[in-house]
Amino acid sequence: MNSNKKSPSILEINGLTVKMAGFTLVDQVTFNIREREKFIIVGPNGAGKSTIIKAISQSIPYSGEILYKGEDVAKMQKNQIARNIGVLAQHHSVNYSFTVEEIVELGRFSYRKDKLMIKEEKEIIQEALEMTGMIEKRKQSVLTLSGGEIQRTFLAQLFAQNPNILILDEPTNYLDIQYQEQMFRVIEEWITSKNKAVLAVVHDLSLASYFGSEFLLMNQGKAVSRGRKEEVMIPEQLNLVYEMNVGSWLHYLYKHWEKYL
Amino acid sequence: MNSNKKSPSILEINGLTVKMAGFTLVDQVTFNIREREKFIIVGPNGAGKSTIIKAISQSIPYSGEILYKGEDVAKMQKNQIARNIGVLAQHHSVNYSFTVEEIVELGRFSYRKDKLMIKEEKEIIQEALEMTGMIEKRKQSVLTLSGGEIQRTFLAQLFAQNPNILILDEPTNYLDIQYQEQMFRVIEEWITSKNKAVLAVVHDLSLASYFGSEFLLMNQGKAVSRGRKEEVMIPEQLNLVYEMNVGSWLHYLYKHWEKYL
Amino acid sequence: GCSNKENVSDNIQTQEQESNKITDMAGNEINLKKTPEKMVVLLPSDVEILYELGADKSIIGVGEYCNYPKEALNKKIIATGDDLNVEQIISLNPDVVVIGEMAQSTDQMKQLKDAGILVAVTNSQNIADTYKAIKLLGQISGKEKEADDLIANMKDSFQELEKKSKGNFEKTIYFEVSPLEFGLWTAGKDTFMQELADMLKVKNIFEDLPGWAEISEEQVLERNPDFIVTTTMSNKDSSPVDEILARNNWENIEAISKKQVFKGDSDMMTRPGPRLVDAAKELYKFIYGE
Amino acid sequence: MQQKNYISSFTENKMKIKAVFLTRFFFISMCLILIMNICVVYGSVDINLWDTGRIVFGAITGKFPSDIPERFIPIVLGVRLPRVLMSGLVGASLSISGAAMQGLLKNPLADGTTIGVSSGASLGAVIAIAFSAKSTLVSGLGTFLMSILFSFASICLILFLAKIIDFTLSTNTVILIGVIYSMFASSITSLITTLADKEIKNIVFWSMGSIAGSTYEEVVLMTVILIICSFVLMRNGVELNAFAIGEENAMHVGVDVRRVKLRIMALVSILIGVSVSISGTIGFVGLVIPHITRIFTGPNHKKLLPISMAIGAGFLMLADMFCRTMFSPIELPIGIITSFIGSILFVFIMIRKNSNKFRG
Amino acid sequence: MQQKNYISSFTENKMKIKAVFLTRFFFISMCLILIMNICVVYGSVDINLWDTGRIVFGAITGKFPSDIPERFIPIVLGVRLPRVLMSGLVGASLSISGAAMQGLLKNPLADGTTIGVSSGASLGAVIAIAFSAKSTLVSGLGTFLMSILFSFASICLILFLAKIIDFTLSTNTVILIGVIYSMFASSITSLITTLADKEIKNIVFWSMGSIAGSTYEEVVLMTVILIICSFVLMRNGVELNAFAIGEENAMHVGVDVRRVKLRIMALVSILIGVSVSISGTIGFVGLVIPHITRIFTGPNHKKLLPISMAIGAGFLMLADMFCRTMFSPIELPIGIITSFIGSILFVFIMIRKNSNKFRG
Ligand SMILES: Nc1ncnc2c1ncn2[C@@H]1O[C@H](COP(=O)(O)OP(=O)(O)OP(=O)(O)O)[C@@H](O)[C@H]1O
Ligand SMILES: Nc1ncnc2c1ncn2[C@@H]1O[C@H](COP(=O)(O)OP(=O)(O)OP(=O)(O)O)[C@@H](O)[C@H]1O
Ligand SMILES: [Mg+2]
Ligand SMILES: [Mg+2]
Repeated sequence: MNSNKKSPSILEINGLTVKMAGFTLVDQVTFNIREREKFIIVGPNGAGKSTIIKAISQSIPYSGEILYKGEDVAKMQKNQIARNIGVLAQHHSVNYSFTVEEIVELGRFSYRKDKLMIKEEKEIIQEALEMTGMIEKRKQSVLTLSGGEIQRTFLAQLFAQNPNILILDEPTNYLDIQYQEQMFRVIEEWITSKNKAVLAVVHDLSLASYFGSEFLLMNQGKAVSRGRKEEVMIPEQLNLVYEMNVGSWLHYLYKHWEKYL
Repeated sequence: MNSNKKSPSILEINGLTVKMAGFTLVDQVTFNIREREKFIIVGPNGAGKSTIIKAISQSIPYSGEILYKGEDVAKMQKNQIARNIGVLAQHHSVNYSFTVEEIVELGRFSYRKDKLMIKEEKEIIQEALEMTGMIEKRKQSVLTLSGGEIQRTFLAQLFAQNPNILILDEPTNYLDIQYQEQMFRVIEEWITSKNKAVLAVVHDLSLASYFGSEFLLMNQGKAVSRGRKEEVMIPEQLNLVYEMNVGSWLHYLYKHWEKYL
Repeated sequence: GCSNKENVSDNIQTQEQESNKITDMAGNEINLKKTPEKMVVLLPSDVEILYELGADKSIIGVGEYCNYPKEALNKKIIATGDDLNVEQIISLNPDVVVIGEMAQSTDQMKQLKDAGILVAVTNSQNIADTYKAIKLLGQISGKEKEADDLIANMKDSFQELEKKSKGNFEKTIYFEVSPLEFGLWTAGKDTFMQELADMLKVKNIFEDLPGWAEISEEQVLERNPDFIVTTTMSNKDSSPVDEILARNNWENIEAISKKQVFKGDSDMMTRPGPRLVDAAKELYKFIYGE
Repeated sequence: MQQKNYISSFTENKMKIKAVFLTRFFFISMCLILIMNICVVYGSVDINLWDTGRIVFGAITGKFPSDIPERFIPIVLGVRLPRVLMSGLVGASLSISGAAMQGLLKNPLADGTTIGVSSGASLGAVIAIAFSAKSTLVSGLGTFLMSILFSFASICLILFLAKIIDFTLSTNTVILIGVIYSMFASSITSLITTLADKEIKNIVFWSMGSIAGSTYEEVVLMTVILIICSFVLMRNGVELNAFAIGEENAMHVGVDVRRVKLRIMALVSILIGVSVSISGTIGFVGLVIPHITRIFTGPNHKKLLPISMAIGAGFLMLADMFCRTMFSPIELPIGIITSFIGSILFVFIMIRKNSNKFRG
Repeated sequence: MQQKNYISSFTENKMKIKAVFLTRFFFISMCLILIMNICVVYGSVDINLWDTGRIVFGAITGKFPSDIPERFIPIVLGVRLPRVLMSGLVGASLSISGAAMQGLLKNPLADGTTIGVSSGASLGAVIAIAFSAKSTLVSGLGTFLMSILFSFASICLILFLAKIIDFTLSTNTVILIGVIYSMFASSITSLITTLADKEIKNIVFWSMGSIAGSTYEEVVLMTVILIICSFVLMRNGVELNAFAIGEENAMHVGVDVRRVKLRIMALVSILIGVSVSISGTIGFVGLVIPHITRIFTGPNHKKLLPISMAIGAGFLMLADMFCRTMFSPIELPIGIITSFIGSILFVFIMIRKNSNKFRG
């Protein structure tokens, strides 16, 4: 959890601004994600978190710069983007009854020109399915999955994709506590062992502060503060943005569990 | 948080079983919700929690009994059901660009024969919008809302509907911490002052134990245990189901905040 | 429309030909080695002509809509148009197939030719064309003399009718092809009905339209015809004449107030065959009352 | 959520709403009457505004001015007026039906044509015509009833099949089955016309209806049906809103999903059945007019239904006028004009609206 | 996710997959050949299996047995065989196009007809025919090219409009605009045929193509185009899977969304354009066959595309055979049979499948 300030930066966002229908959804946001960083964006509903992610994944028009290792993402080849930047969207909707496995296999799309061994491809997919606990449901149609299972299927796709930076929009939505814990553990290991990075939007402030190394607090399209846990995830900052006493609320929540430790 | 065992029961589920495609998704689940109870269902992904809720809201075929104040829900009039049982689904998808207000107004549908004063209807809707913080976005199209704002819109609809028992499937999904807290506070007040009840599916065990008065722990379609917080929300029960040390995980999560209290 | 009047009294187009070289109406040469014994004829008008020439014995198959004379219905009936049953024609093994130019696709004709069957094409857009068709069919079926007689006959009859007609294009006529409740359709210039009207010296109120067209009811009221000829099917419980006479808003039309409404036979009036003479006679009787 | 009393402000409020409603209603009626006038004045025969006005006025007083050519009177009163009225009525019926179906099925593609109702109605009409063609007892009423019956039966069959095939009744399943059913019904119609004898074939061919030749009896019948059905549909505006948001949500707020669905389907099939049997299948109107309307009113059916009715009526009256006058004396098939103008209008309005949106 | 080496098991694996693939391919080819044989044997003229076989065999060796009536030879070789082949090719083209569009647009309603491509192709053909009708230069090639051009232009226009109107490019918007465009194109086609002079009208009417009267040249052309296009389409099977899951997800996994979309649309419009110009618009096949196929193969395009091609080919060959023989000597329009049989088949298979599902 000690972010090494000297490691090279992977993703650089400079003056990102997104306007739509005359509203400024994201206003001049600038940040920088380095190798092995676990960068967390927190902020109230409608702060513009998902909008930033959509801009990074090039699905909406924006102004400002988005650089991956110094290169403008807008000008990169699509499968180069996918190999380096992996995105988990906030919503998933599937119309046809694809199986879990077929969806996870798609994660390998950007590698199809590498002509890997079939067996190896299979192992990567197998591993992704195991990591997300979907191995037993691999042949089930996504249309019949529960909320958490769908979320885990798309997480598995992302693991199969194996990008250098993971962009996660509320990854723990729908997940039960076991997979919440497991997801973060897996991601953590994987980042530190391979010089990768993660950018995640998280609403649960305990989870965020447990997992993150760098933080960005947003409100109404603007970056309110940016920095390490001790700089951002403190009641002085949060209470203003969320208009409540964050610390005591989290304490209330935890109270029940103290006696069981 | 002291559930009064003598208060009359509102919702009674007897031997609820749901089968689909040869799988038993819910297996002989029985429970009972009394007035002023805050009944929480917890359990891992795919345990069958949403399935129970779909059965209660009569959207899937089931066997077993679902009784509202002793009356079989399957045989009740539709608008009687809506006045008494309000459901928040796990997913929302809207195709047309209805405004927030129009969606919330629909919550009043089952009361339209009462011929309430226009002004009064308006106040109820106003209040529901205020409670969920959507008052400023009342004229905005739902198609442009953020994830949390959509969730709050449908919560506002539910408050406008003002049923005797609220059935909530992961109500805090997408919500930021402020509205999480606010939702539970509002619901709590409202239940105790009016002899109502709530049934909620919650993945966040801290939230669950903070808020709930009665608990049902499910796994693989079956009820594992049922009872008060001290009986269900204890590591002995949870660790088995979630296959992890729940208590210490929650403690880790909370650690950062201790110093700020 | 009036230019056709000369054609009526015009020439017999003398076409010198060798014993077996015949040119059909699409300009293709047909190499007929002997008088055909087996013919398949697809157009109703061509069937009528061949029957009139007495060549019916050699017809072995006729097209779907050939309903005159009644005996033609006893021949083998063949689907025509888009769904032309080529293989059935081939299996009948005819010497000649007579086909309408606009009634079949070129691909279908090509298949027949590829199967070694002679294909003769007729294409009659007016009465003059009809003579050519009769001539051609006479040549093909070896009834040239009968054909010449028939042509002469038809010309005589038409000339006589034209002479007898004392009109001066003052009276007007309206041809109704589809009744009001389904949208009015009428015949304009380049139709046989137009030619008949010209011959009988009455003015077709829609001679400004090309071919068949859907027209507005109010135009009929405005143009106020003296005669109405309907070729629609007897529909439901009232005859088409009664239906027209009883139409609301039409009371003031000249033809209605004088009860000058006539049910014509649509086959007779639209098929380029010998029965055009009968159609002209009927129409003459209706207009001049003799 | 406390119970309070606001009697005075309540009545005041209600009066304000009524006033807004009345001005709107008045304005829209004026527009429609204006369009109607234009459509009655323009035709393939030139009759000027002044004369037309005096003829219509004469019809009311019973006395026609003597300087108007006598033949103009039946042209205006007997031919144009009922036709203009009928096109307005049919336009209104198709549009409100389309809007209702698009809401009910939560699918912007729903329409009498795509959902198979029009084909069903045609099939009914053709069967009625074919089987009664030779008997003496042929009343237009038989065709009406068969059309309505078949369109209702079609819609029920489609929903039934959709339910069997896909328990979740996803909206596209319904349309898919509707399109397939529509082709099935058309194929039977073609089969009947192909195999029937020539006379019936002709009758069927020509009987497919047209707005031309509408009579006042038909106008009256259509008016009565439109008023009744549209009244009931509009009273179900809130239910339609609920369906448009989602059938599951509709159930949660207390809509009796099955009953309301059946009711709306029945009304729609009556409207479409009668329209088809009087004027044949006119595509496009039911699909596009609700979309165009939604741009102005939003998706709320309380506004959408009446306004799309008005726009549909005006649109079809004008389209029919173009058919009559553009290549006078030839009439164009109305379908050509509705599709041509309608599609251009649709794209134009959509682009206008969206450029606005992006400008802010 | 470590790099390991499995050369031996890799080849072994690949061989196994190849074997499975080959047996399947062989089996399907056999079925198609069988269907083809049946279709060539049955016709409105009775020629028995043995004779038919000998004729076809004779065509290869160049020598026909003398005991076969001479007139049978052109019937089998000149009329039936090219027609059967053409119906198979057209069936395959329409089905693979439908399957590709349904995946690309993530919409089960997509199809050459609903997406407006067929109408666009028809319009192109009609314009080509109408403008070249009076000149001496009337080549079928002009019609082909115009059809392809127009169908591609149509699809581009539709997607362009969909993008302007709805930035999110929701799948139903595309279909909605496709349906509207389709009506627009048809209205122009009707306008041309209504206003053109009589001769052109006739030419247009009769040149619209039908499977009847197919020639070997057309068969060869169609075969070449089908092989090329279907090959490229199948190589894009994974991309189509990505689109079918969702365009956003496709982008995330690295599909070059715009380029792949354009490529698939171009291929589809070539296939549909050529089919329409040779055999006219045959609805239904492209819509329903992919759905029927999906029941057996699932939505994975790597299987869906080839199998739906095969099923489409077999289906259209059989449908055409029914047209020729059912009411022999009258031939039914092929659209009637495809819609009639296709819809019944669809509903039947769907119900069978779902009753299985609920039984478990
Ligand atoms: N067309 C529009 N008009 C007005 N407001 C818009 C429009 N589009 C988006 N917005 C607003 O912009 C904000 C963007 O929200 P975004 O989805 O980025 O929020 P978020 O931070 O991800 O919130 P959440 O935590 O709820 O997911 C929302 O408040 C939304 O209402
Ligand atoms: N047709 C089917 N075939 C097989 N399994 C099915 C089918 N339909 C549902 N299931 C399974 O039944 C379970 C029902 O899950 P349900 O949605 O009730 O879970 P849940 O407890 O709400 O989970 P979550 O916390 O993820 O929302 C899931 O595991 C799902 O995979
Ligand atoms: Mg968000
Ligand atoms: Mg759930």
